[in-house]
Amino acid sequence: MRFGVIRFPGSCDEVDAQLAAARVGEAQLLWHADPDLHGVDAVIVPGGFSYGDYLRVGAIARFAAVMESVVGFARQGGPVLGICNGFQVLCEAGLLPGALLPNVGLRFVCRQAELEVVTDRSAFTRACSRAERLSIPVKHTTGRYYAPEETLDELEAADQIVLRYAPGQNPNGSAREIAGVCNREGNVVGLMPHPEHAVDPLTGSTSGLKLFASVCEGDGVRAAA
Amino acid sequence: MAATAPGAPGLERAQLLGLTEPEYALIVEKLAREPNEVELAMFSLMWSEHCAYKHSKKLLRTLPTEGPRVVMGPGENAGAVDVGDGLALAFKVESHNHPSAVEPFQGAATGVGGILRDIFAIGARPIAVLDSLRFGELDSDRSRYLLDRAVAGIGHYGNSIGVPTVGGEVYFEAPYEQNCLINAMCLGLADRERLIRSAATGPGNVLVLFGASTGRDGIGGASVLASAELGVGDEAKRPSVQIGDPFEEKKLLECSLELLERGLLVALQDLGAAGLTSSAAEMASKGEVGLDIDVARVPLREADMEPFEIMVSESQERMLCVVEPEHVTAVLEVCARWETRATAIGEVTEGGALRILRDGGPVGQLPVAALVDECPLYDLTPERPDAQLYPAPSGGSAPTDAGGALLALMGSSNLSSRRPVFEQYDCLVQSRTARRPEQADAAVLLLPARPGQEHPALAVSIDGNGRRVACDPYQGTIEAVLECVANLACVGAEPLGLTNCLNFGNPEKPHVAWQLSQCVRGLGDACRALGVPVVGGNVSLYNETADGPIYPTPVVGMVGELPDALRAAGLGFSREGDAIAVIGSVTPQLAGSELAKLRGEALPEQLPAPDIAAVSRAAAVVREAVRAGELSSAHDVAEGGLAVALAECCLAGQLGARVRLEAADGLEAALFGEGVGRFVVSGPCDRVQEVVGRGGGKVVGRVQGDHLQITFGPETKATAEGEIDVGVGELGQAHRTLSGTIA
Amino acid sequence: MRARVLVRPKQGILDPQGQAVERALPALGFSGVRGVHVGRLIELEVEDPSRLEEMCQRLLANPLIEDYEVQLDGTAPEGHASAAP
Amino acid sequence: MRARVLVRPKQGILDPQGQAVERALPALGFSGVRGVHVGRLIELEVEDPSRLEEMCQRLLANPLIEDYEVQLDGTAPEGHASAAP
Ligand SMILES: Nc1ncnc2c1ncn2[C@@H]1O[C@H](COP(=O)(O)OP(=O)(O)O)[C@@H](O)[C@H]1O
Ligand SMILES: [Mg+2]
Repeated sequence: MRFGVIRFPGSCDEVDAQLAAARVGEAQLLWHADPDLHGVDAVIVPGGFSYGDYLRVGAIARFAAVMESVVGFARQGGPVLGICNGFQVLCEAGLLPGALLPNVGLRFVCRQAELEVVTDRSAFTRACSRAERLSIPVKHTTGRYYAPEETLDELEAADQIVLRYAPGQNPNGSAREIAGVCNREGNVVGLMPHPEHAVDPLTGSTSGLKLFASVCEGDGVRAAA
Repeated sequence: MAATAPGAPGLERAQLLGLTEPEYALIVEKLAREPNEVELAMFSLMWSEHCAYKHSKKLLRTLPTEGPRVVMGPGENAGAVDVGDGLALAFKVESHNHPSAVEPFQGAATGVGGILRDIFAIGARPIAVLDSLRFGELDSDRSRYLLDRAVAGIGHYGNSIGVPTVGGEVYFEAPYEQNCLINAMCLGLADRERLIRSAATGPGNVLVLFGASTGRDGIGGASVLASAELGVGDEAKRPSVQIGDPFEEKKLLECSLELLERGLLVALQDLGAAGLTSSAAEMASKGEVGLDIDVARVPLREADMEPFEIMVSESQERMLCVVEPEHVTAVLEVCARWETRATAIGEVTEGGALRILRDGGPVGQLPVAALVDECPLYDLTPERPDAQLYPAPSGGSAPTDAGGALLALMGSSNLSSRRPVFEQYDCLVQSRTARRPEQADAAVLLLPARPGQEHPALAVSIDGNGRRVACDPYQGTIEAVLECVANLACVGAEPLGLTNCLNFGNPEKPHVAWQLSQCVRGLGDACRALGVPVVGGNVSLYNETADGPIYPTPVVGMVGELPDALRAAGLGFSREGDAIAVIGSVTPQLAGSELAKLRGEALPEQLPAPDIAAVSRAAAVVREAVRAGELSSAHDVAEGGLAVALAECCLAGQLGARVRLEAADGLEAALFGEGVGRFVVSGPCDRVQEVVGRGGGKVVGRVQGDHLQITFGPETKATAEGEIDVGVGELGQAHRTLSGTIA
Repeated sequence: MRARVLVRPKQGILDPQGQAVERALPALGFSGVRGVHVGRLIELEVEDPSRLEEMCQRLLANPLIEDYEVQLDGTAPEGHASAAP
Repeated sequence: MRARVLVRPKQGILDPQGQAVERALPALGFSGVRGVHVGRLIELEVEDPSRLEEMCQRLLANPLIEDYEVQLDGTAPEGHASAAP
């Protein structure tokens, strides 16, 4: 399994994501201005502040040359993981439903969060079991997941909620405690928590590894579709 | 002096710009004529306190700066020490006090931006930031506003640029009410042989300015601001606020490191206070060359800027580098790839002249030496005040029962949990943080694995209790250094080097001069005794308003190394049944303590002299025990004394403790007395016994239950008057004061 | 031509920034203020104003969560949001 | 009464957001756009519009680095920033 991690101007967690992915496969960085995905098997849109988060989080990055290829890759069922800022980019790019709004507290929050796995059919939770508890840190100012009520109902009906904050853990006022969602096919996943920062007991927890490992299970994508 | 020559702004303008009459006369002498507008503006900045260290340089020269591990000492943008395996660690602390008092969010943000640039200016990748903050008491709206905005600003910049903020400190004391302190420290890693200096060399080489465009930001800003007391003129100074752009800096950082990686640069220098003027002059001075700069080539944000404005602009996120002609194209290409503006603005010349041109025509010419090295240095006229300068803290009715006093202390502004602050900082990015805030006494950062060491690591701590220094500038400063040593010891780290920021009032006043010289003497003595070199720092003077000077506040940042991060001890009790011991023999004193503050007691006029040798022996015992994996926890006893230290261990581990003490000097002193050099450690009984045997100290109890119980005298006696029995939950409640106040 | 784009949170979407301002005002002695909403203002110089609509749709606003309104220099504000399709 | 406050970076003060948007637009095929500035829009319901000026000074804008402009419902924008005193 070869992971490609996109580097935008202003990405911050791209190397962390690369190191984390390299624990379960190979991983390389992909430059935002280069539309060539260099034949990777999975794409990670990392956290950070692409283009400074100016104007609106993810709004400018989604137009980067590489994103067109990512959209194509995703439409063909390729596994794509958006983390934090990457989640925001995928929403802006229309690969995932909904949007992310400023935390109700209006402040940046960096803390370890307890999460519950909702679906185990997404490309990045296949190695987890439903209702399994994960401990993964969050760090963001704009992480409040929003979608119109009827869309939220559909997401739940279609089993598109990937992670929820455990009771009392919601750091941002996210709708229905949502911490991550996926597209219908389950190959495109967006998460506010940072699994790349939960892969080593020395620097925190290890729950994040499972998410990277998931995509390596079998021929990820099509199985999910 | 001769009447002002035609076209020369003259003495009066010079004085408005902060120069004294004799200084102006000296400038005229060195130029053999009166300076024109451009030259005067440049001199006024380079000869300001901020750039020239007029009142501190002589003192700073007394500090020990040598050591086997020192790679770069004071004089460069940051100091650096060898951390083995071919790696060097660069670090420095810097202040941004006055800009932050004017606009706390942008002031604090650009403060972080500035210290980051100092680190990557020498070719090191920034790996961590720490912040040291001082505000007036929490019950003041202004203090809460400044805290809220400054913390937001630091987070905004550090978080956006992908450098973790791994530690810091905040104190609330009345003397900072009108003059808050915002100090930021940055650490960076580099291959030893890749460190680059800022000396411009090679006449004919090209000077390239890259990063943000140049606007009127901070014109008459930091340098001038930082050299004059804030006062009524404040409002007038406001329009020169600089706006930080972390996105631009992120690109600048990656771009600079790539340029160095590819060996395309001869020299690199950040633009900080005094902008192009100071950077160019410093580079020329260090390389003993001259420079030609054409201001017409400088990319401007505002069309109609005067040459002097361009030369003194403090627009952020800019760097200056020297490039061999054949590499210029390559340099511009790398910058373009990072969407970073880059322009050749001049070249290195023979001789020692800094020539400012506009479209090729000279608009100013100054001898570099005069600008950089020949500003007069002043001797201080220290005078010990005959009484304590500072009024007693406006404390009041602290509970008299020990349990109540403990809860009051845990909830007091200086001791309550900093969680609402540090949760606004990304402490994780770069995947190096092995100990986060509130997990241990020092932040622990992983280094790359090396032969024979799988988890080598760095530890870093920043400390400086202004009120203690106000009690006794000499001993108080020694305490600040020892406090850092103690913090490092708790995670098993040995000190490598020290940086510092000296925040003081007006040095031209004898009592401030006395504080400053006592402080620097203490700093030097402590560092010599401990064999820890001072590799860099910063000085911020004139922190004073009509209400008087701030507490004298030396902020000490210390870095250390540990062989195995897996063994770095946390501060929290971690196992029911573990034995608890106090290592180190210090007689705790209530005078100048947090409890004394709570009770509004006057500051003493001196502090007991810490026994540096004894403290460093105790620290060594703790350090070795931690490294040997003999302990489950280690925490040093600091503000609030032993009772507070025990409470913190309970909270961090969510476990209770039963402790029995002898009441040598009275119960209160034993519980809440302060004095650096004691440690609370826990671990398996036999191991802790051994450690006590080695270290001098005493087993005082055991980790147990969900209450903190502290009793005195023989086993048989039950909890009585003057003794403590508080639930861990209750301690946690009390500790949360700050969350109520900000977040 | 000088143009302005006013972007505001869509009706019914929680606007904590607006609430924060509304909460802060009374403390400063400003009573009688309600319905505060905080959005974004984008000012620009465009050669071809006819493309503004598309710019808003694609970049300047996110129609899922935001309404926007275009003001061309001198023209009166249309008063109400042009709800996005 | 319904009012709007338009807050924008002061003349000459660095506007990173405006720069970022201006740089992004050509890539999306929007050429001929210049002088982009990004600011804040505050909409509110006030009983006493005469106090708006003071609100802007003290809370809604940061006069240090921002200009603001008040629009009362229906009225035309004044076109230019009412520079803060
Ligand atoms: N208190 C101090 N202790 C040791 N060195 C200091 C101190 N203050 C300043 N220095 C050194 O003096 C030099 C100039 O400091 P500064 O003007 O702050 O550098 P910069 O302009 O790069 O920020 C630096 O090398 C700094 O390390
Ligand atoms: Mg510097």
